[in-house]
Amino acid sequence: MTKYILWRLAGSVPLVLGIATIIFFLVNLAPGDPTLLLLSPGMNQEVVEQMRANFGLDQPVYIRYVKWLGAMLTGDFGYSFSHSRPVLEVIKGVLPNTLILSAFALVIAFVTGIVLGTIQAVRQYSLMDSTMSVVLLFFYSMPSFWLALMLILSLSLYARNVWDWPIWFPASGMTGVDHEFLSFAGRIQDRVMHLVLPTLSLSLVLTAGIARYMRASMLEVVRQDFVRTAHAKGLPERVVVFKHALRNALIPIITLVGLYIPVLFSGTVFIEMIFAWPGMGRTLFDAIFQRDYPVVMAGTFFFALMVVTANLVADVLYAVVDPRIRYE
Amino acid sequence: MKKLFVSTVVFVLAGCGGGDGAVVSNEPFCQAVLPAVDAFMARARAENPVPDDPRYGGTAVVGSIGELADGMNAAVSSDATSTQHQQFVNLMTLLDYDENAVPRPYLAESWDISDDNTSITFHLRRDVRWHDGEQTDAHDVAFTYVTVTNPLTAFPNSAFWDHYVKGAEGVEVIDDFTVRIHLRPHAEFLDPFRTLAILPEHLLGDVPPEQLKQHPYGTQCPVGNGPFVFVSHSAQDRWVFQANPAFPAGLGGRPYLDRYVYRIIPEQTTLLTELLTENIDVYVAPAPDQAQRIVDDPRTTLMRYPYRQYVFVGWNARRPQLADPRVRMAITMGTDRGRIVQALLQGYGTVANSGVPPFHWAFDEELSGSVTYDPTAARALLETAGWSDRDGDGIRENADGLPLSFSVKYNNGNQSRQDVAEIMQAQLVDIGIDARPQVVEWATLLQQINTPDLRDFDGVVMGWVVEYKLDDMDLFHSARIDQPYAWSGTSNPEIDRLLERLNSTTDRDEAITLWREYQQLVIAEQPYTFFYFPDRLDGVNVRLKGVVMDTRGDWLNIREWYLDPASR
Amino acid sequence: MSEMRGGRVLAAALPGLPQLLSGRWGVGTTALLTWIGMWWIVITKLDRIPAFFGGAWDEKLAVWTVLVALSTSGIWSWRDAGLERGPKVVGVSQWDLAVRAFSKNRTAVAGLIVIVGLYLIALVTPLIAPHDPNAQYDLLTNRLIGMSAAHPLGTDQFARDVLSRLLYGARISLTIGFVAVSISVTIGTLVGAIAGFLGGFVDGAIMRFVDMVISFPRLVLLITIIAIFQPSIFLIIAVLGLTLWPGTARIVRGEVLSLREREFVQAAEALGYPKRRIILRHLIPNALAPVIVAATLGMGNTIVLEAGLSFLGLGVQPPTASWGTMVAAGRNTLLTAWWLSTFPGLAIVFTVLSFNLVGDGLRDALDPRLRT
Amino acid sequence: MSAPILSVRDLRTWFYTDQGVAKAVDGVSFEVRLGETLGIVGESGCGKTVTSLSILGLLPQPPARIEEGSSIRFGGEELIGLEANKMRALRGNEISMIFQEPMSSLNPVYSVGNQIAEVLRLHRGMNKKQARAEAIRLLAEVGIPDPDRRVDEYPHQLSGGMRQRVMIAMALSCEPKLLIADEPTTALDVTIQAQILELLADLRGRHGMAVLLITHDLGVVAEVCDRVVVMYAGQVVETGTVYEIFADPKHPYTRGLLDSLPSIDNPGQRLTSIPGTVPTPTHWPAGCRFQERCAQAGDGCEVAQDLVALDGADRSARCWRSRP
Repeated sequence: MTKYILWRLAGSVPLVLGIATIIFFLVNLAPGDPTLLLLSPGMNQEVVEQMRANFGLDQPVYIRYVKWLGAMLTGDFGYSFSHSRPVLEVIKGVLPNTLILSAFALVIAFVTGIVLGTIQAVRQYSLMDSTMSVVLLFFYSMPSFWLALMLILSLSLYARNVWDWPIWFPASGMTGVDHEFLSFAGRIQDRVMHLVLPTLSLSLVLTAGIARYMRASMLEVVRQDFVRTAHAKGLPERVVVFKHALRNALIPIITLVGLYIPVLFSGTVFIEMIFAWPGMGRTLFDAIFQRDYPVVMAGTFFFALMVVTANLVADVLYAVVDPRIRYE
Repeated sequence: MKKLFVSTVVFVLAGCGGGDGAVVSNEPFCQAVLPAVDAFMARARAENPVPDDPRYGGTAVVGSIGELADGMNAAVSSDATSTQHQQFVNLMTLLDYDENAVPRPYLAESWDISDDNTSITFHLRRDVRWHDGEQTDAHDVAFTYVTVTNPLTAFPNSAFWDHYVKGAEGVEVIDDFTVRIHLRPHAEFLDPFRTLAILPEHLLGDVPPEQLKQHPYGTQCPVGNGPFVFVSHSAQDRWVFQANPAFPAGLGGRPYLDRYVYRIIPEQTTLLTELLTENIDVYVAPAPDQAQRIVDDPRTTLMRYPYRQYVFVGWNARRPQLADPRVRMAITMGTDRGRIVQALLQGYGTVANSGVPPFHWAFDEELSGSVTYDPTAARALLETAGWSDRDGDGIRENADGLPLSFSVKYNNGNQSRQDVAEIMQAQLVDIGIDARPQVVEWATLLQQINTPDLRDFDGVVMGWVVEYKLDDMDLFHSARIDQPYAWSGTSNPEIDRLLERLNSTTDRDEAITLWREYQQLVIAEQPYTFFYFPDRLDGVNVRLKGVVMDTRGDWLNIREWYLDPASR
Repeated sequence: MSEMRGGRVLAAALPGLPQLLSGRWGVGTTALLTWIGMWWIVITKLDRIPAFFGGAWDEKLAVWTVLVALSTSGIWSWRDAGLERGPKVVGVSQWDLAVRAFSKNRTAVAGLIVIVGLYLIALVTPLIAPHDPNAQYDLLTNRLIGMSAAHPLGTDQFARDVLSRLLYGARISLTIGFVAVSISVTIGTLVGAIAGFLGGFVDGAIMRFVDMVISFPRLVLLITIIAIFQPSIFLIIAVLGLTLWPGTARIVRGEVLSLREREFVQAAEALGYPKRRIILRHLIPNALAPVIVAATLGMGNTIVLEAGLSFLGLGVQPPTASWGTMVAAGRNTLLTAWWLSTFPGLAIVFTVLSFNLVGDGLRDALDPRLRT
Repeated sequence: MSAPILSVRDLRTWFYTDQGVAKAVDGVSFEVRLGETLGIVGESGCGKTVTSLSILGLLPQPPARIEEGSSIRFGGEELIGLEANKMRALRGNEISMIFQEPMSSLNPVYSVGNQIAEVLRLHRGMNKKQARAEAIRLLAEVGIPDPDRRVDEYPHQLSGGMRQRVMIAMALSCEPKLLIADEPTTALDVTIQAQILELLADLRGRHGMAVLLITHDLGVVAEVCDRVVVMYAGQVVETGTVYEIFADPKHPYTRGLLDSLPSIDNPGQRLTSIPGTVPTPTHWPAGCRFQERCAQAGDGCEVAQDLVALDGADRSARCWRSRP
């Protein structure tokens, strides 16, 4: 197993490098450079050249590429133009925030998606099945930024100011401004309250997708002979569904872990902007517009790395769930 | 397994991203400097107990869409909001302006100007200390001056120093609290010292100028001397400042607020929601369409004041369609700017006819009304200029058959500029002009318009933020036609002459006449179609008292803001 | 026999009614609504129609759509009502089974009706839109007014008619969805089929490439490309089309790999048919079912993605209306002029919902394993 | 003659589908007695499997429905309409079933030991340890070598015959009174088939249970059954002891089945087959359901046939020609 993991990781090096290379040339060949954004009237050419040199932009692209590649292989991602900090520091500051958000969204989406999909499959063609399908699809069909805005308006603004609900959720940020003065429990509560809306917006879409796959997978499994065997053994419905059918139905769902990670990270760009969540998606997005090449590169690199890892995790999970799969 | 999962969640929630909200930088510089700040603050708090006044205390939160780029590093930052934080929050400038834009003492107690206007001698306060306890003195001023006039620093507003003696020759430390700066006589020469905050020499003196931009001082551990002390900054999220108990009593002493938090919230609907749900106390620059909601809500008030900004469409007169000033004038006359201000800005703005804003002493009421919406006149003007619809397609052509058709570029993410382009298109069709809005991403747009040998645009919607010292040299002087900002590419010897005179005169009465002459020429030339001077809006929670905001800035008197004691 | 004649009389009066009465509400409703809707257009817009025959291409298209839709629904319903309709016993093909399974799925049929309706509306938009979508009325008096008789869905920040923009926006959004998906499905099918069929090194190389494209931060790619080139409808379509294909490629490859092992393909190979022919004639048609499903779902995804790009300011450029740009442009006035982004938002939701319902229905219908 | 442990009376299991009502089982009656093996024979689509699933209540309802008037009594208790949890208590415990496809009838993600132990823990209240020990014993009993190791293996690690042995072990684990074996050997190699049949016969002898063997293969019937029920088109067409059926088939369908068997007595004889296929259950032919395929069809076949008792115990046939 360890050997397999290592082998897979080695195999993904060209993949990650390939992605990084394409992105490098794409952003570096895009018109404009960071000095343009810092220019203001009265600045003379000398100053501009000086800034270029400070950023290392006075060299041709291919030299920059080789330098970047060399530095990156030693773990040096360079210096961010717009954050005035080492890129690694920038990433360290925002990546955990995105991971927290994505992890919560992913866990919630998978748990609810699997449960809802299973219920739907067990009650196929019932009123509950079709109602749930339509409701889930309704959220699935919404542009995520619009859903997020609707959630803010309803669960924050209207809940507090118009409907006078006892509970309403803060519309932005990761913590309240008084976070550091709260007790331990208070901090946890503060964090959870701030997580609710972004997690909800991010996971609702995924939940719908997972439930759909789960339903289909479950429907296929419940028609299989071994489920009939389980019934014939006299097992209660609950055990048949949750022990025998569920575990088999989960196998194809695992693929979704790998498949949904890129979707999730794309989604975080919107969610982080709307909920002012200081995360990776926003940083990367801003960096593209600010031509902050080192941040774009490092962001893409970590992004690709996480996708690769997610796929690897999915493969390992396969082996855990399905004894027929053994990696050598 | 279940137990483990739950506790992991708790750990993640409490631990990641700094459980106590503060992000302590691991830069050696910060590691060294922050303990000194903490120590000095503890001492200062003990020495200066909070006065017994209910106004003291509490946290005020300001929300805005943008990060404070380059933070408190005054030598490299160009962002207007960052500059205000340097001026009013964390650092100090030598002087500031009163409500009539008359300079008044701040870090400098007083100053003397030599009779021939070639030197200024600043006498500094003796009771200002950096937040780590060091004295702020003349060496800091000299260091700051030398740094920002050094081309290696790439100080963004280097035009400030066009008429100053740059580098070490330009500044003399007379004694620890007296410093003299040398210059050639020119207009409004004190203005740079209103915006330029003084930086600590004892911390930054050893940093090579070209590395200042990358120095952790700016965004990770700024050590200022102003009314608020830096506490923490987490990128894209928030800046936290606390009251400086050692702020000179002569300047009002410790601010009322205990803490001041600047939050970055990139989405305007979210910002409005946060203001209305009282999570933030100030919403900086809401969209005009959101203003009514703020006015209507009993929890909030709307601050409104003229701002140092104008929005315009810059024309590329190198293009044959746009080379004739009459065509550019017809475009301006064919665009109903008054209606745009009324509708899109909800009246929060003034129609512009030149780059002199209404709050400025050089503003001329009469001139500002000189070009008005008149499609009939515009059509007539176009006919005279030889543009008429020769093929019946509704678009005018000149004698060579060249249609009067051009693109108007704007950058994405800026709704008001997109509005200008869209409205212009709709209105110009009526007078037979085909203007096509075209969105271009910001950095690309800058490259297209700023690269002297490219100039890949016909018209471009832009905005300028001006200082009190107006300076159009870069925009319209023919000597700078090959410099990045000569968008129009027009050259007019009269304009050149006036710009030069304006730059050297120190006499305000003379300047007013010159500005009037200059503006008349610009209006005739129409290098830009000036659109409007938008008013600055700020949504403020009624619990936040004592707020004064005007042209000088939103944070102008943050030291005197206080929270309604009942609300805390 | 008399029953049949009765059906025909009914069909002549109101096409779709006999089908509706005999319980086939899906086709019945479609025909009936088309018939009524088109007549409504003809009657209310009679004065405009003659001019449209000589108008711009979209105006010509609109009037011809009305005529074709009217005659099709009428003739089809009349002929259909006369057909003997008994339960088929023998020769029930896979296709018949799928159609039957699909028509049993009420939500999917409802989704299909909505989609057919949307495309019809998009085609006849020039006839039914009350205003020019880009006409700016008086900014002072007509800006951001709510629902009224003159502007059923209100006006936007430039005093343009929201309903008209919504109708014209349907054309853009649906076109983007349709063309981008066509591109991606075509590429994906070909690449997947080639990889699956040829196998070996080619398969390995292609699939590594597909892996890379899938692992790619697509949004970064989209943003960068759109930022570099001027955003236009064509660019957006091309970029969406060129980045969405790997999913299809994977599906097709999987399908082809399993089909390859089946007898009929092995027979074709044994008979010495050229590979191209085997791929085009045997593998692709048989792998089509999952592709159709993926395409239907992809239509919805693309429309949502276009809206997302608009939110980032990278969508279709003004003044052209697309639903995405309308939602994005109206979001700052959600609290003061809710109709601005709410109607296009709902239009997106219901359209995408319909596509997804149809896609799900197709999946259930085309996959024998999911049928009951 | 011992008392019937299972008695099926006028069982009608119909499926309500889009294509119409499929009368898959349409009035079937038979009895199984303690200690005997009853074979149900017929081509695919005759309703054999539906009959067996009806007994265990394993058919999805809808679309299946057991019609009014049907009765299945097991040891005196009526199974139709029995409460779900009482039915569950019987399944795997009093009545067990083994299926045709040993490949897919075992859950691929659990070890075989786990799957056997599950039954033991459910019905016999054993704890984990006991259940495991018992599972190993059962595996040994059904002739799996090295049961200590095999108990932890997963189905995909076993051969088809082994898997069917595991299924049998599972079915036997609670000492059921009735074992229903639905085509238990069809999917297996011929040599393995013989072993499994031998095992079944052996176990029946040892445990004294009744076996309901469903098969399309008269050869299998000859080997292990005591009595035979021949089904066609959802109905019983003939019953009798194995000897009677083989020696003197009364129904043309039974004769057709027998003629398609190779015979040791007449080597070289050309095998015949019954022309055509079983009709669709939604549209059974009117009158005798076999007449379309029957070589002897003629006047009298156009009316529906009744199952008529013949001389001999449990001897009956559904053909007017066979009437005494």
